[in-house]
Amino acid sequence: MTFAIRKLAYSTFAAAALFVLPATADPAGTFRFAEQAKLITMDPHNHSGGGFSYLRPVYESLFDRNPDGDIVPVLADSYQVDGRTVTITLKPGITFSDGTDLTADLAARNLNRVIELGVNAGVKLAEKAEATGPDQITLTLKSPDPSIIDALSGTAGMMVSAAALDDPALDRNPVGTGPYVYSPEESREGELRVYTPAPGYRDPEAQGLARIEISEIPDNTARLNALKTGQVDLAIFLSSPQAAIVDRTPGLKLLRQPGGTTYHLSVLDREGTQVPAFADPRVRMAMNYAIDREAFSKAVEFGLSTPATQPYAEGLWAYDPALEGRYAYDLDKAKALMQEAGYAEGFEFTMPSIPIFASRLEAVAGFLKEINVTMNIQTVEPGTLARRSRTTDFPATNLVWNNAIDPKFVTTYYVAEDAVFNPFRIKPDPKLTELSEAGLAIADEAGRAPIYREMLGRLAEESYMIFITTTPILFGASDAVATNETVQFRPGTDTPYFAGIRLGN
Amino acid sequence: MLRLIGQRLLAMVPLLLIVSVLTFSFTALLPSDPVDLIIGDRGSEEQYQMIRERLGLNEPFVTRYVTWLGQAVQGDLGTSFFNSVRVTDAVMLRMPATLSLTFASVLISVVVGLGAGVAAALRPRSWIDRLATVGATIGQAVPNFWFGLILASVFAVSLRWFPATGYVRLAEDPAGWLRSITLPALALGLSTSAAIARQVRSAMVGVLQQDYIRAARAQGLPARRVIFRHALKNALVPVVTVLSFQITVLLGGALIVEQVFAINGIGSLAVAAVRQQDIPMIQGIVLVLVLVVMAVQLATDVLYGLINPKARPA
Amino acid sequence: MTDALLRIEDLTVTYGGRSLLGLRRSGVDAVKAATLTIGAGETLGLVGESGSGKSSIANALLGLVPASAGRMMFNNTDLAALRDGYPPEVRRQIQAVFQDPYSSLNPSMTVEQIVTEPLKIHTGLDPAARRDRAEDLLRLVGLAPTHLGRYPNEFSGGQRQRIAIAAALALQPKLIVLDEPVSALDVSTQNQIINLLYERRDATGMSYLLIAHDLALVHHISDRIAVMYLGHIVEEGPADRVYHAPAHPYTRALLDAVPLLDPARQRARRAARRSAPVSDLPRAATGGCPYRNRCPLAMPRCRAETPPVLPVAGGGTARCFLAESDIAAHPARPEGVTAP
Amino acid sequence: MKLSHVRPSTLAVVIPSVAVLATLLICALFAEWLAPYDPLQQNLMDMLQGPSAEHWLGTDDLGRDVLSRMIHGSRIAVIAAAEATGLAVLIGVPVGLFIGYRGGWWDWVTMRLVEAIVSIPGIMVAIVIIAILGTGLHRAMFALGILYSTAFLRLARSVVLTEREEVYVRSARVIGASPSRILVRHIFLNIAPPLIVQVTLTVGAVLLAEAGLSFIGIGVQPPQASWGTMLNTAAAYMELNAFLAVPPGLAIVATVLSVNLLGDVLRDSIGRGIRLPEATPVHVPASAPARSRSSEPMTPRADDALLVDGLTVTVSPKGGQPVPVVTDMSFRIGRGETLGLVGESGSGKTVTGLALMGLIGAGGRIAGGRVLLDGTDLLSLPASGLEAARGSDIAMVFQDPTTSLNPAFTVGSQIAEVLRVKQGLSRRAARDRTVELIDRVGIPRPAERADAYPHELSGGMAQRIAIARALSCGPKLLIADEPTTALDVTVQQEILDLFRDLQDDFGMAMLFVTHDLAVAADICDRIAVMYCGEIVETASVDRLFSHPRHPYTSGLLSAMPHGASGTPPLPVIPGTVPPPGSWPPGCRFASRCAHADAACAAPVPLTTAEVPGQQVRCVHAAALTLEAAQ
Repeated sequence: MTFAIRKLAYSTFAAAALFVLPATADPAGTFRFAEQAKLITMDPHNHSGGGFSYLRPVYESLFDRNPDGDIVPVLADSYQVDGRTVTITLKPGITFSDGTDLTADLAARNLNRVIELGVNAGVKLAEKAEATGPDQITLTLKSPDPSIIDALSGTAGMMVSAAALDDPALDRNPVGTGPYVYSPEESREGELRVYTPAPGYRDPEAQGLARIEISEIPDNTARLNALKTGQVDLAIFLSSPQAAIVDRTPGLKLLRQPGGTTYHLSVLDREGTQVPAFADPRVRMAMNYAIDREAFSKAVEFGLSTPATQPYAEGLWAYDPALEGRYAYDLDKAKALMQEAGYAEGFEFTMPSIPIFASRLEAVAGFLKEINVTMNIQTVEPGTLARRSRTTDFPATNLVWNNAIDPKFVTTYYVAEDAVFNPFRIKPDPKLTELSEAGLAIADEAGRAPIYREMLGRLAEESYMIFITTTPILFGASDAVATNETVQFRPGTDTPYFAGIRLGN
Repeated sequence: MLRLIGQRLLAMVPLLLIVSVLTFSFTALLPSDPVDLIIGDRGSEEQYQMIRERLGLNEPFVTRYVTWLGQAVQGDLGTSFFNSVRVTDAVMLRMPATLSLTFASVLISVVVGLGAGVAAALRPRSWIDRLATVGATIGQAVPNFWFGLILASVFAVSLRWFPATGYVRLAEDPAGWLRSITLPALALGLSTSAAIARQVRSAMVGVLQQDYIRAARAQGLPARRVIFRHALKNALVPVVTVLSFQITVLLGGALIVEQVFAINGIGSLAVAAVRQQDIPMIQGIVLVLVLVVMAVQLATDVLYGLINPKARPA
Repeated sequence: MTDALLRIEDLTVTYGGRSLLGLRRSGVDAVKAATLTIGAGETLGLVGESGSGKSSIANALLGLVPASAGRMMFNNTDLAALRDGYPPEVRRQIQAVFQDPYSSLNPSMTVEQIVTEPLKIHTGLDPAARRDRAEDLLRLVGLAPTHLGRYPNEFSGGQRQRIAIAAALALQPKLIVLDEPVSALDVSTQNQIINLLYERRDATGMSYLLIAHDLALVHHISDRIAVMYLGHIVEEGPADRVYHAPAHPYTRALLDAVPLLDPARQRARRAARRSAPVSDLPRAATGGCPYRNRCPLAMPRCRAETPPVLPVAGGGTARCFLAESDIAAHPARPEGVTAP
Repeated sequence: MKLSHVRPSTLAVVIPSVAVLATLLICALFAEWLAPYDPLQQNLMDMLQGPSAEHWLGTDDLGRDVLSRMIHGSRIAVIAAAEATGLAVLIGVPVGLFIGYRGGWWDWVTMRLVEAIVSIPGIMVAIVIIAILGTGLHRAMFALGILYSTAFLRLARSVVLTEREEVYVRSARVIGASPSRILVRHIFLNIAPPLIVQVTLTVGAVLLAEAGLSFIGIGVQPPQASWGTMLNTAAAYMELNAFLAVPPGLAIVATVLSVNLLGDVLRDSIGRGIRLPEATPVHVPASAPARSRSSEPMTPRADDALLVDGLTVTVSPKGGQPVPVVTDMSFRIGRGETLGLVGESGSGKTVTGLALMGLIGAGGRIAGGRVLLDGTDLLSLPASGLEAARGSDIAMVFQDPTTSLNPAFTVGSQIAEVLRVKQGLSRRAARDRTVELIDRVGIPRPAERADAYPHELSGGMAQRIAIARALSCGPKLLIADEPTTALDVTVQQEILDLFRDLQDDFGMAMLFVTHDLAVAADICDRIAVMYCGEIVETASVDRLFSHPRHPYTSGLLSAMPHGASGTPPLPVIPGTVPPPGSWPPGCRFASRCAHADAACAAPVPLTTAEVPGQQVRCVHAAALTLEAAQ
């Protein structure tokens, strides 16, 4: 089966913005953005979640999604997927900010590094990359993967200059092909990241800003205050009292971006090595039934989110209406299941937490308390939750599922024996494996949807992923930014497109 | 005086060495393997060994210690386990905020504490004494971070006189710095000013009973002069000792108050380093904090020598 | 002297000679080659100004500070050689009463506990017997048995000193070291304590080493007197001889310095005293006679040589060349004029 | 501590503190029964509510009952305090006792370790220990226990070190108590008071530290309710419901405050150095009031430098009734004359001297009388007038020269200061005059000595400086309060000579306070003998020594070492001096007097005896034959 795109019309999103703005080329103004995640690393290939915006001004991927959610080539010119072989043609004349060129060899080296490091789940099925021409690389897959191009539009597809790859301090000295360069001199570790226009960037129109400042403000209140006092123009928010306050503050707007994230718990130790009760699906179902999602989204998420019992929200192709209400709040049923499983007296386990999840987990703990399950909460450093979830430090974890990513990642993240968040290396039900393989073999969404719906249905029965609410991606913005049409958001992610932003005055 | 400073500096060398051994060895007691934390459970044995090699963890303890110490005395405290940030840079970047906060609160404590203590001591059992004593007693019982929350809620959230969070660097905007540091410093300085007020009061009451005060008054020196010249200088002797100790306490308190006001100081760096078990970072922070404490102790020793002639080397 | 209870020979006590971090510091000799003898039932008065080293002799004798040289023969045992503390049989024979009646009693122990503590340590008496003995002891020192349950802070200075004496008497020692036992007390109480001490001595035949700064007081109640100056014993002899015919100029200066109770005689003595300018020389002279910087009779020889221990007419010894040349040349009255 | 010694104002502190702590303890023990709701019972629909009938303290971010969480939080507080403090005591005290007793390398190494720990901010030490052990209540408390054990260690060690030097420990060694017995039986008993105080301090500190650690998220972990975690939540909802921060904050403040206050009370009550009044006072039903004067008023004479007439001084002990310490003091001092004021401790002689200067300490009050200095009544002067008179017209020399000179200033500057303030001399002139004065009091190399600090001088030298300062403005009256008592006898003689010498030069009158009759014989023209706050006899020095008319004077004279004859038993005055407040209403010496009879029960006036200028306060004076000095 061959699936190919030939010569997609080249358009950056900045170019789209140019229609509404005078074509003044000189970069002007400072755009100040507040991240809630702390910067862990600026090495895109070692990046494991949270804080993509630190990388975006510097790095470009082979592909990207446009504001409509379509995949468009950026550093790539075109691609062709043929079974387990992906052939990518690079756009000619791409240079890094250090002046070196992006060659096919280097692109292959980059991709192989991503594959070897194994941090990025999106390239889990990739085997190796090699340069097969002066501007052509071939990526070989272990099995067909319809979302491989999607993966290459994220950090997996980000290209790092050859010199930077050799730099042991790559995590703080990023060198990419993007419109801006990182300025370590002006940045303050743990506080502020400063970016300035990259000299010689191929598209000066995309460099509308003289300076980008990204602040690291994990504290919700502090981020809100920074927004209120005008210290930042735009800030990421999760559903929190502070987000609710943004909505009510004159001069500020809460921007709800489509896509969103589904907050869920995941029982990692489902064979019961550490917490024997987790081996019993009835226990996990009981936990699922014990959570009052309506109350949760009203109270904990301040009405900013909707109850969820599956990864995808209504309107997305993988969404399954049949799962709606699958685990409607039913304490009696939950207690009965616990009784049945022989855990009427309950049990105890420890859950990792980061500050922004604290109140959610406390609420969950409160629900679980009702069925005598004691959930101890242990705070880990913001930015390390995903990493710690890949270890056997905790028998369960809690994460957010990004609605924009392909459902195949359910398998690569949670289900497969070597899934990212399956640190106990538990073999999945063969049927699940079968379904996920089937889902990869078909290219079009209509064909894949029933397969994934069945898979998600089975997962719901196993009940080790306990979905709670889906929240749109929230940004707090000053009125000026909210009405600035050059500020656009990458669908399904918590990052704006920095390329193309111009400040109104 | 130079001799005093020299003596004190010399005395600090063994202490610093012990602190360095202590810091270095208790971080070696950390339960989890930092390499595991860095690579997760996914790393191959090869990667694991590679990282151990890079971090020098395969060397014997003493070798690691000597290497680390050798670099530390040159101002290089190593590199974080988790990114390529140099510990010295990270600590130095955060230090100004913490030190600003600490010293602003020292200033507040000394001014408030001295004033209240002297006022109380001059009229024992008067209303002002009672007020100061009650205030000082309560002040010592109030958690500084709670007081910070209250201050923030009243003066920042409701009245909007001061920013509720954040730290403005002195070099960037002195007025903004003052505004950003005022509430946290007040919160932090409260209990110390209470402690100092109590110390000043009891020292003053004690000194005022001394023969030399009676003698000075018997010479017909004006009461004000006796109090502010003769008594205060002697009363300051124990106060300086308390102050030296209190500055250490304040430095610790700053680590918590910083969190209330979302100030990027040593506090958040330390908490993050501990959560990540970032050994070089913890070692660096502890060592630098001890250096600060020692500098403070040296300064108070010098001050002590200035006001107490008996403490000067013969 | 075969009946000597205690013979101190060339005792030297050094302070501060400890090694600190490996650095040796030279010590200060508080007592320099002191020689003293106390016979059974005898009281030796040891006199000197503050810093003269008299308390250091007491502390060395009590085993509280080590002797750095010399011997302390007590009943044929050399106490100076007992480096690891005194064995119980020696301990119980030497007891002490100290100067400050406020700090010499443990504030958190009752009188009974204080008085019976030695009995608990050294005897196998049962509690009832100990209590009986404690009651007897209190009666002996002029207190009531009802005082046993009280704490030291409920007593006056004189009463406290009585308690201290009761505790010292508990083991019926052979020797009691009295370190300024009355100098913290009021005049009207001092004599009460002195009388008590002497009544007890006469009843038991104990010996006393009485340390005091007041020669007049010591004279009354000592058989022999030794005078110390800066660690040296400068004069020693029968009490009356030392008091009435001092052989060493320092002893004489001490006696002259005490005002007389007779105003007329005191006036006469003062009028005769030449008001000498204050000496700017250090109190301690190095080499030669230690007293020469203060001595009105100092000779060139005093600078060059250290005076030996010389016999004095009327008994005893003095470390002064004047004793060598002409004992009789010196006036025998303490209020005598000191002009050469 | 006996309850009868507790003052009402102390009770006002103790009762509420104990009440708070008792409440805390009850809440901790019976949290399940007392709390209206399960502390984890959430009701997301009722979140962040203010106080209501249903939820007295409102609800938190998850609709949990704040009151219930507070009550359960008190259990955490009690556990935290008990665990950390207990561990601190268990580690600190034995180790401190051991190294204090053992000394040497053990001590050196341990103390350097402790110093190292103490030089790191406490919270950082706790953070690092928690990094090793992990988060959670018990582990955090273990960390705090280790941290605070250093305080107990140092306390125990310093108690051993200081007590070891105490005379009673020397006594214990002399009676042969073994080192371990001394440590356990003699020293350890004395560690109890400071230990209890330190425990209260530590409990307060632990509560604050636990709250702080929980607040930053490394102490008690949510959802477990501790006051610190509750504050952590409150911080996030500050803008939505500020009230959330109030209950846990106040709970912490109230608890820590109560513990600290109790600690203060304990420290004041059981601390060392409190000496209660002697327990065997002369048995008199009520203390003598500051009775109206019993003697004739004095009439001023032209040659009086000082006339004191009917002076009465009372002292109020803390929280007690005023007690007279000096009554019916009347005496005069002629120009150039020296009057000796002689008496035993507690007779009121020092208070008299201070009263003349207007310098009696806190609680003291002049209840009546006149003090005429050159005809001016000092007691009627305003404070500023008295201040002006002090130093210029009337000056004082104190007993201990090493404490009456300010240790923080050079001796020269202390003299020069008086000259500049009182006489308005310039800096230069004051310095010159200072050197002159130092020279005048017989100190060699005066210019050099002027720059010395008091502690660099010997006692005799320092007293000369104090005298130079007192005389710097040429006062009409010099009060010398036991100026030679702290000095060696040979130095005393020099100072007495100096006084005489200077009096000849300066011509001032002198009030010489001393307990030593022989010193008085040496320096005084006349002597007034004091007993229990009043003059019992006054006469010229010759007359007093040859013909004492009061039994007390006679008793003192014969008890003097010089005065006593030969061998023991030495003459004694039986009994002890009754303390102020226990004075008999009649003759105060009656209970110790061999001649006392019924006539002595009534107050006795000071009356002139057979010789003019000799006055005596004894009804039998004319009839008695008393022993004189030698």
